[in-house]
Amino acid sequence: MYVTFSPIDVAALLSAARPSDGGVCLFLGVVRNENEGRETVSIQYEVYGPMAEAEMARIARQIETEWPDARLAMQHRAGRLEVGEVSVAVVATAPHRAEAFAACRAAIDRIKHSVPIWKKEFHPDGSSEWVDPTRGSGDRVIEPSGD
Amino acid sequence: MYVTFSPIDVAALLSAARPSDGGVCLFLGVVRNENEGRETVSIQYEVYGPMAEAEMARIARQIETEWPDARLAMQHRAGRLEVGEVSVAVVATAPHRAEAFAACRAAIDRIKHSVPIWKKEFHPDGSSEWVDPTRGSGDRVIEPSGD
Amino acid sequence: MRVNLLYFASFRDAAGKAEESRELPDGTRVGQLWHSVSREIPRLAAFQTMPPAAVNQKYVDGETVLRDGDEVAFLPPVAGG
Amino acid sequence: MRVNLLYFASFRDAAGKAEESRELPDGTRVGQLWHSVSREIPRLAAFQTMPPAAVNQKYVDGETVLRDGDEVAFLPPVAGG
Repeated sequence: MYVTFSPIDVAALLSAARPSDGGVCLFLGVVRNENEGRETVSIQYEVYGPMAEAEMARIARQIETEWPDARLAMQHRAGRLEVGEVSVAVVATAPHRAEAFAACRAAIDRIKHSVPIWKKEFHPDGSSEWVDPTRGSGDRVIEPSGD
Repeated sequence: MYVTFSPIDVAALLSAARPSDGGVCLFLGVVRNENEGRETVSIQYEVYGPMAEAEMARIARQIETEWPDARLAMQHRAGRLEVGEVSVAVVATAPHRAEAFAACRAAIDRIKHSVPIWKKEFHPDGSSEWVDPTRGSGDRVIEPSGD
Repeated sequence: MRVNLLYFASFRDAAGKAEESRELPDGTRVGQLWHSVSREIPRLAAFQTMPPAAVNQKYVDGETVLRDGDEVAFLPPVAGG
Repeated sequence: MRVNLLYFASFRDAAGKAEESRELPDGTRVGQLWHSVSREIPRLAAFQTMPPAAVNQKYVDGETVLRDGDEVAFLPPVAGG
């Protein structure tokens, strides 16, 4: 499963390297304490589960086709996460580092671009809003506290 | 210390992320089971210790100057390593992923370019040689078995 | 024919529900369904163009013809990672 | 003046030692020291140009003037990572 409600086991993902792999590139997305100048206390990740699984599998196949020497392992969290928790982990292993970096970077870029996952940020005053990466700062729908 | 004779504690390096860091990029160099078509059983890393420490510190300062939002943590192994062991680990943390990837990639490239570390590859037949990345395949000095 | 329509995140808030079943004329295209939905839900009418749409968990374009039993979702801007 | 000369990896194998102390005329430059060393050690003479050199753990060029007590190393191609 690519999507999990439990903490991501980064060590398990890293252990996917094969004996012929000399390079391992890991990317972790971590919940930050602020976004566009506003303090964040936690984030709720909502996932369209079956489609997210299919889309992440498609991305993995696509990347292993484009970088045939690379192998990917990745997971995305769902549910409520506190600051400092890992929201997404991508590991790309390859014989050499150039492919490992390129495959890892492409994977996280494509995850953010197309996997149906949404996040609602919660602030210290109890207010929250859905994050819309396609809009500029200050243009987001602010929802009332307690939503 | 940037250079260690003990196994690298990857989890400890990863824990360097600050609350404002949303992106963590880790690169691991791992001892491969072959190099340029020859099977490898282990690698001996020789280090000019005080200079390697100074050079890695210089690289860290340089990268944190070029990517002011990024922070680096890194370690390189010394001594004899078996296939699958981590020889070098670089962690770059930053508010966003672009800087994390760029700083991590630059760090490992510069480590390989200038830190005074050498490696001798050992093969199944007992033979070994110093690896010279500046030479093409087959142009290395082969040393007799038992060296 | 009937399709099952799913709403996520801000679209779920706007629709006030997570899913609904809709009876549609045979041959209805995804773009036509969006046209109906966005007229009914004022906060979705603000979208100038159809947002990304999925049928049976795959991205499709507005010309895609719906079939009986399809699972359809219009997706607010994704924000994974 | 005296400098301490260090040999690593393939250069150590070529020199048959890891370090030595050398008496040099005042004002000797790094490039001049390399010239002497590479004449004495046949396997180093194959180098067309001076390899990277370090004085007191910092990279220097061949024009650098050595001082009494310096730690000097000529470095074979590095292969970390």
